[in-house]
Amino acid sequence: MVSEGEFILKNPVWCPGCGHYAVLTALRRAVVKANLKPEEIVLVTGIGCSSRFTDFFRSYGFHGVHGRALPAAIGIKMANPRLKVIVASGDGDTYAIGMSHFIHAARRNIGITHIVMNNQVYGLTKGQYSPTSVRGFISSTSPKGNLEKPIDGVLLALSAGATYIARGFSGNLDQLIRLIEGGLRHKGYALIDVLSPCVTFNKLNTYEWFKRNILDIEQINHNPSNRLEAFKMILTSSKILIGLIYQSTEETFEDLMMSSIGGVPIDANISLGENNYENLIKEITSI
Amino acid sequence: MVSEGEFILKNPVWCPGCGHYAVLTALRRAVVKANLKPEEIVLVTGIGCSSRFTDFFRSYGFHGVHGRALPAAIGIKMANPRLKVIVASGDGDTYAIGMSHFIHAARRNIGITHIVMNNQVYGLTKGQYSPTSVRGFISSTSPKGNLEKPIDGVLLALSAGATYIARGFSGNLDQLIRLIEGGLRHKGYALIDVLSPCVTFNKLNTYEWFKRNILDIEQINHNPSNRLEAFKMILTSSKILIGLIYQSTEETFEDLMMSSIGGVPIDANISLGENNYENLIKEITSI
Amino acid sequence: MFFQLYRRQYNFSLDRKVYSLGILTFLTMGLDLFITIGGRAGDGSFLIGDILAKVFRFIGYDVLTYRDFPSNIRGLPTYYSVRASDKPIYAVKDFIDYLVTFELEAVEYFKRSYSENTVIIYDNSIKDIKDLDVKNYGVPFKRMSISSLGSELFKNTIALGVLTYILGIDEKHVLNILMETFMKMRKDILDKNIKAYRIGREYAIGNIEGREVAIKTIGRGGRLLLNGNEAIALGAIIAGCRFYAGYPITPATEIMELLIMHMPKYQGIAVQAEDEIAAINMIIGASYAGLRAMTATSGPGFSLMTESLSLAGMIEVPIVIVYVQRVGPSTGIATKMEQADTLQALFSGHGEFPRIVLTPGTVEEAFYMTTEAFNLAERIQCPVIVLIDQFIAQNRETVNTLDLSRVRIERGKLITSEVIGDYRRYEITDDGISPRTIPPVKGGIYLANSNEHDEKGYTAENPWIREAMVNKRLRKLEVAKKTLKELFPYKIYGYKDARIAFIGYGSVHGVILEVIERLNSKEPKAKYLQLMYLWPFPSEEINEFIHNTDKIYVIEHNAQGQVSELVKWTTGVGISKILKYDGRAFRPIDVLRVVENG
Amino acid sequence: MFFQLYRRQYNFSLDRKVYSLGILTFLTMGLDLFITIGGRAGDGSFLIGDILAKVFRFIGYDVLTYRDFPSNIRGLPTYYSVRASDKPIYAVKDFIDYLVTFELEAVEYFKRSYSENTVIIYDNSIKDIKDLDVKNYGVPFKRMSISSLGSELFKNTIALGVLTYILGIDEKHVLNILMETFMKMRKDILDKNIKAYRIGREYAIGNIEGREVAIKTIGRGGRLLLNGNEAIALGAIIAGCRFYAGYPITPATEIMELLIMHMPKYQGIAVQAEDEIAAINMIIGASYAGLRAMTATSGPGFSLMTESLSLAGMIEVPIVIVYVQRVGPSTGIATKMEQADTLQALFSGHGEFPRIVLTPGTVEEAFYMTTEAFNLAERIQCPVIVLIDQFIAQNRETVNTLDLSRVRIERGKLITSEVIGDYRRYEITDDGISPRTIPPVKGGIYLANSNEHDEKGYTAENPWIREAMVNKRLRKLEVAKKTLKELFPYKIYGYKDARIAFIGYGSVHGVILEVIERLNSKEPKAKYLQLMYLWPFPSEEINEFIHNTDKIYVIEHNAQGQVSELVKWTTGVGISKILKYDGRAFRPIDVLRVVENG
Ligand SMILES: Cc1ncc(C[n+]2csc(CCOP(=O)(O)OP(=O)(O)O)c2C)c(N)n1
Ligand SMILES: Cc1ncc(C[n+]2csc(CCOP(=O)(O)OP(=O)(O)O)c2C)c(N)n1
Ligand code: SF4
Ligand code: SF4
Ligand SMILES: [Mg+2]
Ligand SMILES: [Mg+2]
Repeated sequence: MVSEGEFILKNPVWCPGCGHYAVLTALRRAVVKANLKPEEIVLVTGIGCSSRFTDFFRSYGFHGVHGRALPAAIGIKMANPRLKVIVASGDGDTYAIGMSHFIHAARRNIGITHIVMNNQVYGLTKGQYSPTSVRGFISSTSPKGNLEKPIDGVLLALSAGATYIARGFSGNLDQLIRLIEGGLRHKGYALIDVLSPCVTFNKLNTYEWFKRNILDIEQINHNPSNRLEAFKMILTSSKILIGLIYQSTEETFEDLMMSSIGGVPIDANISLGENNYENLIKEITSI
Repeated sequence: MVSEGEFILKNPVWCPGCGHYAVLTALRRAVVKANLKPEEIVLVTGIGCSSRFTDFFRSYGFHGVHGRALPAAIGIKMANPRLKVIVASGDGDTYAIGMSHFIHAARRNIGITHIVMNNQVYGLTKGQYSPTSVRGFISSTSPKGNLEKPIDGVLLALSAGATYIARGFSGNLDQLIRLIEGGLRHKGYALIDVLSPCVTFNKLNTYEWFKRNILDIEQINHNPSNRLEAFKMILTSSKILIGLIYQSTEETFEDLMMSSIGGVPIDANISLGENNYENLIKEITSI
Repeated sequence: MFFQLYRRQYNFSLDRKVYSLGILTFLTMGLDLFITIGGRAGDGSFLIGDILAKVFRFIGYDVLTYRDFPSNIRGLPTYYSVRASDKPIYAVKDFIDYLVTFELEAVEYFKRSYSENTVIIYDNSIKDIKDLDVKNYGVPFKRMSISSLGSELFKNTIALGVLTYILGIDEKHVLNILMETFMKMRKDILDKNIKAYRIGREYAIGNIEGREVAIKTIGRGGRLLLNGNEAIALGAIIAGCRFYAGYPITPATEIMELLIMHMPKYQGIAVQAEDEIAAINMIIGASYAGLRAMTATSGPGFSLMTESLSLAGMIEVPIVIVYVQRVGPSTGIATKMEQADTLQALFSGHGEFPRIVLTPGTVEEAFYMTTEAFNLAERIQCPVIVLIDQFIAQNRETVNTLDLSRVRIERGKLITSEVIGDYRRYEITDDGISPRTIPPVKGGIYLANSNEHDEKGYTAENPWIREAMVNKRLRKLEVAKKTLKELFPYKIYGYKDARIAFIGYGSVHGVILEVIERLNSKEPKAKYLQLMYLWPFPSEEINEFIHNTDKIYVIEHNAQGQVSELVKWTTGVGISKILKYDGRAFRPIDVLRVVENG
Repeated sequence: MFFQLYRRQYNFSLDRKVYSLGILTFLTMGLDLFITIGGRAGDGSFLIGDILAKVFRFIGYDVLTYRDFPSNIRGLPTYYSVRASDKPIYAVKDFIDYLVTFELEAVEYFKRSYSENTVIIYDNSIKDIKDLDVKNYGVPFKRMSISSLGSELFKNTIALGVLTYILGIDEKHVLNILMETFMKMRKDILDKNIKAYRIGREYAIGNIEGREVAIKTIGRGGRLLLNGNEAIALGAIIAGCRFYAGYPITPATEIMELLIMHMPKYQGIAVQAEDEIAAINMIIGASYAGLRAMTATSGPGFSLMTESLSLAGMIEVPIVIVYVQRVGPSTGIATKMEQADTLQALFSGHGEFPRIVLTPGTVEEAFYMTTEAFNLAERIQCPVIVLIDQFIAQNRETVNTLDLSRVRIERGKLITSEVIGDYRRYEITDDGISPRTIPPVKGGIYLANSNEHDEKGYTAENPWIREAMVNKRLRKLEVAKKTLKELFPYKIYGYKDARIAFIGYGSVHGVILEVIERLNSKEPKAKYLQLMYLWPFPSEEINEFIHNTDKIYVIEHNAQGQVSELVKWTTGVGISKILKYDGRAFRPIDVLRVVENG
């Protein structure tokens, strides 16, 4: 079995106390638990403090552009579904500029483990409010308080048809490892929205604040396979729910695709024989 | 009072039988009922058969680019909230390329009446499946049937925090007029998702199909001001709900903004006096 | 309205006068017909245009089609032209020989395209056009269709009957193609169309004063009738492309539709993304994972893709982008041709990175160049743009049998088995190209990083690394330059020593070919350089070509003369621009007039 | 490591030798100091850099700052340099006079920037550096901070005490600025910083062998210390911009932050959008509705905006886009300078439409040109791009009091009251500019249409209308050309008859100014043309300028020489490129070396 050390590339350079440290640790432990090897994993990130993951986690890596980690990851997964494709991104990356791809990845149920480090702020650009910032949040672009109603990534994922939806907290490492491992083992799109405090630019949603404002759904009576129930829990809870909120079994996009083409694209023989060639020309020219 | 005729620019050139005709008629009648004048209205569209509205409806018009009608409309509304800003778009325009703007407009509760002509297909580009096409739908880009799970714009709007959510049907003109009028009178973002059959490229979701598969929520016991109830109705109904699904009263983005700046931008005096100038320089340079 | 029509006809008479001054001779040699069918979008006139083209191909003629249609599904005017000849065809013809139209406004629309040989066959179901000074027949197509077949839907096939009678084409060939076309549909549709065809033919026998021509079967077979989109889809599959992602956009959508239909048979995937930004990122991902990957789009979509074009440049992932230009700016006219995005294809995307821009000038070239695009992308590890426009993309022409043996697959520096030792994906090499691995190659782990990075791909902001990496990436352009010269040695047409020089690329290729052929039938002689790629810009070749010329014309379908300016730039000499930007194809005469007036 | 350090120092000694050959004289005249502070991101070294800059400004010196910092929030090396002089300053200085650093790696990082006058003051809390052949002091900043103030946080202010003692700056000025800076914070923070400052000063009195210099107050006041982002935000508000939409992106974010803070007081709105595509569409909407509207972004964001840039061109809506370049391609290095997006600024966006690209070369010019950008946008009814880069955007310099009377507001052909008669928004006019209304002007209804359209804005695909509309839009470029010539008459510096010519724009402006000043102290003389705008491209001015020169240098912060190529293009003569693309600013000596070596 591989050890955690094999997934260490270099030491992260986040601010001391940043929530992202715990997420990195959790991911390293979860891949070990899920029995994955560094070269079988492609870690895909966007841009943000959270997306610096690819500089610290040892595996194949793809550090693309802001908001577009998911479509790049989909391309990788479709090309070779045997790879374990993980996306690590931020709340700005995912729910602002990347919102559309997020909804579409969820509805497609593509086999990607998606960790969103949700610190309710834009860290890397130095502290602007994000789509998950609460009303009234003070930031460099909301000096008198944010006027926009925050979105809830978990609720949106549920509405869009995602099949594994969890929320973790950087202050709760054991559960976080478990939730990520669950996502890695899940067939289909898995969202793990992680409350990961930005100690530098978010002075409101701190570790202490979260400790007071979260409720672990796993501690109460909740059946994660009931979708309506999951909606109700989210809509009626006065606290932020953490834990596994919803999971169901549905065919994945890659399975449907692969069965429609009868194989895996990366295995395809890319040179056509004469026969195929003649057929293809006949078909394409038969307008 | 203005008459319907004042809103007629030219005759539409949609395919005979296209659902969009009814939507155009409904909008013309709804603006008359809502007592609006052509020059007070800005109709904003994206690109698609549906978006050709601006060539047929007489008012100020803005026919922008594919998927971006909402942000353009937001700019117009913020500049001058006294204008009545209406967006007319398609399911591709709104729920594919425009998905992110849709979610963000909904959560901001910006005062725009948004009519989505949802024909579950891309009309103008000649019949590809759209994000609302049902699984198995046959189209030029899904010759063996669509593999993706459709999204439900109404459910997403509800999850994103929209405050007026209705669904109309081109085959039910009277209700459609009422729903649009309601949207025009609503304060905040109003979504009217209209089942508007594409007779040329969608041979599945036809008028007859809809007549069999819709349920008018206004005919049953439903309280549109209860959000949880609205979720439940959508999630448990085996039919497609039409009618007013949800409405609530919340402050609009433009009201919050205008009260934070103490006026309407279009009324601002754009030349600064000496005094203001000195203050401004002092403030900006006090790093 | 008819008065106005008449007045404007006076203009076209003038046109004709200019025309008949000296160029006519060329057109009278052999068979060379230009037939236009006018209808409304959605009324099926395209279908009979296609049938006509197939009939001509079948009986052995070269065919080129040209569609002028609206960005609307139904109801607006639409035109389908077919040129057929026993000699090679390069462009549309100057003037229409036969205009068959169901709508009266077509008669005015084409007023500048009539010659003394033009024959108009129009639908007089509603009224006759008086005072037409062009030979014409009024035929009640709609009325006949309704009275005999209960619907006006069959007017097209009736017209086909009339037209092919007039052209003297053997009935059996037309019936043949009619059957082939309608066989896939319901039986009663086939029957009704055959009936309609016969009605038209019989009407013509009874009412038209003798045949105009008698077109013989010349029995040259084996050629394909293809448009650029089809050729590119075909080329992609044959080149081993096994991943496509795109978003519908006229006039590129057909490439996606064809690939979604056919790619699965070769174990490849073609997906419709939620937008163009997703599409390009998907193909970048698929290419990173080892597949040959492609997207196709038009101006609005390409603009959206440029952020990620720059990403592909930075992480050195091979991708192919087919860029089918249409009329801009913005939405413009989605269904019409233009070459006004050329500078955008060359210069968009932030920062500096190598790219290759190929510009096929015919459907056949579009096929072969697409196959090479994949080799170039993988050999140079950079984005390759295949730049065409709506004209090549959507108009079919006869193409010689495509030669599979000319198609090679060269994947460049690609490592697919375990790497021993210290692997550096972005190793600084002499030619700037570094061996790449694809996951899950053991020992081949690296980071594809949009940030500036070190040789392993990890973020580095140090000035020395930065400089070295920029140099490494840009060195690849030199390799590209050399490779392109070998692959696409410059094609020069006409008289080598001519002092009149033409330069062109893409959809003007055909028209220039015809222009120089016509010019070279007398003095002074002309020559023509076809630019097969625009980036890296072929400055040396152009400079060599223009050596010892008196006059240089650069011909483009845009308003600013985008490549004209680049040619000026690299040669430092004066050039004349011949430009057209109304969305319609150059006719040879449009160019000849400019040349002849100096 | 230290061996290596020593070895590399040998290189910089070589550097110094080249340097001392002839240019030194310039630097010895008057006071001209270049001080660099080295720390780690987030450790507050920027704060004392700012304080130092303010102190110099306060006592009457010209100041220019230069920050070299990572794209990371905390922990990576970061450098803040301050140049102060009693003469005008244009650029960074060739060599560092004082390096104050808390991190030992800075000593190596700057090895090429030491002269024989350099003094290094480094933190020796952990160890001393041996074998440094540059004058140096080891001071235990961290240790003192921890032992006296319980945390290493105050090491910066201690260093400020040491440094300002060595520089002989009157204590009261430093305390003054310290108070101003920390007053906004908690009382105990102010107290601790004052204590730290005193600790540093006293340490220096006791341990440093005498003062190096004694800087006098020269009492020139009234000037502002501003960076380009601040100047642009200020300019926008003063020009009447009342709508801003943007998305955070380094190095442009501060413009949004400033406008969100200050615009509301002037009844304007500044919003953070969900992405750049939303941002540009919002400003297009706001402008359509009658407001002066702006966005600001960098390369990745601009690439995303280009689809809608083309929209603004098509519907003729005035908008201003501030384009702050950073190192590319792709994410590149977000916090470093480059001018490699110039071609993208000029040529991106599909289709052909007029645009204007302004290129201020100083913070002061950024202010005035921003105010004119709004006039140009409304007068020509097209997008105007203000193109700068990270250097001008994020580095502060002293600026003369801005003159409000130089700022005019000209809104062009704008109709705000009822229109009687047949209103045609896109009327074909001689200059191509048509009067526009804003809703709800009665009688002024029209369609802003991304499709090609007729004079009222309604969709039209007809070839005649198409051609007329293209011509109309492009005619506006001619107006732009004339207007720009009037507004920004070309600035030529140096000797009018010199035969050595320099051409530059944007952030190389300052360095060229210093270079020609230094060159012109001897023979041969040089002159310099500053390009204040790049589109419409000022070909005539360039051609006039290069007339009768022997050697033309174009200087740019990019690897391909983007404007160099355009200059070649329009002049047809050979030019020499001087390029730098490692993300750091040219020093005058970098340019001079190239010039002196031919
Ligand atoms: C197209 C584009 N726009 C903007 C940016 C600038 N940018 C980089 S990271 C970021 C947001 C980061 O916030 P988030 O995703 O929440 O991550 P965090 O830093 O908080 O972990 C932005 C706006 C960019 N790189 N690209
Ligand atoms: C950026 C961009 N991509 C693609 C297109 C092509 N396009 C035009 S309309 C359309 C979809 C139309 O579908 P929908 O919004 O559902 O409207 P409908 O025609 O069905 O009413 C597409 C993909 C475009 N104009 N711009
Ligand atoms: S700025 Fe915030 S998110 Fe970024 S590293 Fe620091 S604490 Fe973490
Ligand atoms: S194609 Fe469909 S959506 Fe478009 S006009 Fe025709 S019926 Fe309507
Ligand atoms: Mg964040
Ligand atoms: Mg649709």
